[in-house]
Amino acid sequence: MSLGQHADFIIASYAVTALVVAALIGWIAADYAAQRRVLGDLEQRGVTRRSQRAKGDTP
Amino acid sequence: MQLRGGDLACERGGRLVFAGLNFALAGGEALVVTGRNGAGKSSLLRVLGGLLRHSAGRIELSGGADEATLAEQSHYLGHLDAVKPSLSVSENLLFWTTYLGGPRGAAIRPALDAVDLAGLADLPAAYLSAGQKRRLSIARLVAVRRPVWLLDEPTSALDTPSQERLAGLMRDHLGSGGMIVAAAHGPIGLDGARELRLGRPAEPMS
Amino acid sequence: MAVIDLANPTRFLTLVDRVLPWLAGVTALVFAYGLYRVVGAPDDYQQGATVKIMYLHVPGAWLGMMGWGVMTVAALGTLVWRHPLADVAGKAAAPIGAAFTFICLATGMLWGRPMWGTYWVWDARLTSVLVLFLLYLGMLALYWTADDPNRSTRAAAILALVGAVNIPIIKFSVDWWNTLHQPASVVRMGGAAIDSSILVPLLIMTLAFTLLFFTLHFAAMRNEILRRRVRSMRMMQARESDT
Amino acid sequence: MSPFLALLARDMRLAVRVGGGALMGALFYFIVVAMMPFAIGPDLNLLARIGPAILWLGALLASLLALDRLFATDHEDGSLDLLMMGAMPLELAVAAKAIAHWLTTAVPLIVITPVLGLMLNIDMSSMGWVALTLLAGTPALTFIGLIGAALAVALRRGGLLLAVLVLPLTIPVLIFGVAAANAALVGPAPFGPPFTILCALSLASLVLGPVAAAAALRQGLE
Repeated sequence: MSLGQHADFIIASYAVTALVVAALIGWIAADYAAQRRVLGDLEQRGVTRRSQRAKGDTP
Repeated sequence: MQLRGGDLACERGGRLVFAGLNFALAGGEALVVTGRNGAGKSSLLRVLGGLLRHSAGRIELSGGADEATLAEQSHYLGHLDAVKPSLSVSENLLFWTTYLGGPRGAAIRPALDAVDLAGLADLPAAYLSAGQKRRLSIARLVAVRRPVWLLDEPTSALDTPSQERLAGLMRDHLGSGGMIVAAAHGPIGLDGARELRLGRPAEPMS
Repeated sequence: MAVIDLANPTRFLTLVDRVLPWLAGVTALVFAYGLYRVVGAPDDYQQGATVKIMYLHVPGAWLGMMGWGVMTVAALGTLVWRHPLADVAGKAAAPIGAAFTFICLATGMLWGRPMWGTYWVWDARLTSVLVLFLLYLGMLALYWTADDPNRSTRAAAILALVGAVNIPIIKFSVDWWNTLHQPASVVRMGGAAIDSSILVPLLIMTLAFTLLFFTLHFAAMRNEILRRRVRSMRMMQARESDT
Repeated sequence: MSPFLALLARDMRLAVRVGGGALMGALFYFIVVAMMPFAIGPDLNLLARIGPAILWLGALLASLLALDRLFATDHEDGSLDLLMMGAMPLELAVAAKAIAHWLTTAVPLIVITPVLGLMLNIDMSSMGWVALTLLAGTPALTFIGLIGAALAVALRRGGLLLAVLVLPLTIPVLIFGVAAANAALVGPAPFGPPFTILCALSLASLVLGPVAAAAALRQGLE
C-alpha cells in the first residue's frame, strides 16, 4: 500500500482519531475506577442507601 | 491583655446605628451584646473585626502581639459560613487554617473532632446540612489560635448538642485567656458573661 | 416486560456488566476487519490516497449527528415519559458525540490541506459540523457548571430539543450564507457516485465506529449511574453522622 | 504553604471542579471568533488580514466577561470578610486570585489560539507570534478587569457594568496587541516596539490592578 505524496496527512488523521478514541476510553475507564473506589470506600464505612435498608432494589 | 472601646459610633448609609458606646474586656472575659433587631449588634462585631469603619471613637487592644492589628488577632464568625461546596470538608478547613496563619495540617484533625465532623472529612461540603456547615465554620476558630473571638449569633442553625459543644469550646477559649464578643438574642451557654445592651442612639443625626 | 426491566438502574447495571465485554469484543473485530478492508481499498482517481481519510471523516460526521439524535430521544424520555435512565443516557452521550464531531472536524482539516491547499475553508458542510460542535460544547458547559444533577437534567433536555429543532435551520442558513459567498475554485468533497470498492469499506468502518459509540455510551451510562449512587450515599452519610 | 499560595491553589481548584469557570473563557473565545466569518463572509484573504484583530477582540471580551464572578462568589458566601482578616495584605490576596484566574481562563484561551488561527487562514509560521502577543497582553486585561470586578462587588452590581467600566481602560492593550500581532504577520513595522509597550502595560497593571482593586473592596465595606 502506498499512501502517495500526502502520506503525512493520512497518518496524522489516523493518529488524531486514535488519540481521541484512546482519550475517551481512558477517561471512561478512569471515571469507572474512581466511582468504584469511592463506592467501596463508602460501603466500608457502613454507609447504606435507603433502598438497601428497605430491602428493595430501586434506588 | 485588654480590649477597650471608647465612645464608639457607627454610621451606615447615612443612618446612625449606634453612638457613645463604651466597653472594656480583659483576657478570659466574655461580652454578650444584646438588643433588638437593627440595634447594631452585627455592626459592632464588624467594626471590631475591621470589616466596617467606625465614624467616631477608638478601639484599643493592648497586651497582644504588638505588630498585629485587632483584625489579624480576631476570628469572625458571621452569618455566612465561608464554606465552598465543591471543596471537601478538610480542604475547606485546611485552606482557612493556612490562610489565617495557623499551624500546618496537624491542627485539622483535632479541630474537626472538636466539632464532631471528623467522620465527614473527605465529603464535599455541598452535602453538609446548614448546621454542619456552621460547625465546619466553627472548626476554624479551633484550628487557628487567635485571642479574640467575634461571634455573630453563633448558636443559630445549631442543634442542642452542638450548642453545648460550642459552649464548651468557648469556655476552653476563655480558660486559656482568650476573649469573646458575641451577639445573641438568647442565652449562649456562658455563665458570668458581661452584657452590653444596645438601644436606640440618643439623638438622630442632624 | 423488557422495557420496564431496563427502567430499573440496578438491573441495567447487571445488563451492562454482562453485555459490555461482548460488545467491546465485537467492536474490536469489526474494526480489525474494517481497517483491513481500508488498507486494501483502491485510491480515488481524483483525490489519490487521501481518500483514506474519508473512512474516519464520514463516520465522525455520522456519529456526531447520531449523538445529538440520542440526546434528543433521551430528552423526550426525560421530559415526556420521565424514564429514570433517560437523563443518564443523555448526559453520557454528550461528551462522546462531541469527541466524534471533533474527529470529523480534525480529519476534515487534515483532508482539506492537500485538497484545498489550506486547512480550513468555510465550506458549507464543514461549517455546519463546526456549529454542531459548538452546540456540543455548550451542552458540556451546561453539565459542567450545574453542580446539582436534578436541576441540570431538565435544562440539558430542553437545550437538546431546542438544538434538534434548530440544527436544520442552522444547516439551511449556513448553506445559504455559503452559496452567497461561494468562491469558484473550491473542490468539493464527495460529489460523484462512490465506487463499491470504496463504499463497502466505508460502510464497514461506519458500522465499527457506531459499535464503538454504543460501547462507550454503555460504559459512560454505567459511570453516571454509579456517580448518582455515590451522590445519594454521600447524602446519607452526611445525614447519618448527626443521628 | 504560604497564605498567598494557599489562596492561589484554592481558586485554581475551585475553577477546575464541577461548577467552576475554567475553560468557560476559552469556550466563549472559540465561539465568538467562530461567529465572525458568518458576519464578515468566508473570504479567506479578508479573514487573514483582519484575523489578529478578531482574535484580540475575542480574547478581550472573553477575559472581561469571565471576570464577573471573581469576587462576587467570595462576597456572597462570606469568604471575602475572612480574606480581609488575614495577616497578608489584601493587595496580595487580590493578586493571588487574579493570577489563579489568569492561569485557568487566559492560558487555555492562548492554547487554542493556533487552531482558531487556522480557521482565519493566518499563516501557521507566524501563529506562534500572535499567541505570544496574547500571552504578553492578557495579564494586562485580567489585572485591569480586576479593578472592575472589585468595583462591581463594592457597588453590588454585576454583569455588564464590569464591561462598561473596564472596556475603555483596555484600549491601549488592544491597540498595541493588534499592532504587535500585525507586525509579526505582515509587517512592515517592526515587532519589537509595540510588543515592548504591551509587556510594559502588563507589568504596570500587575502593580496597579491589585492596589486599586483592594482599595475598591475596602471602600465597599459596609
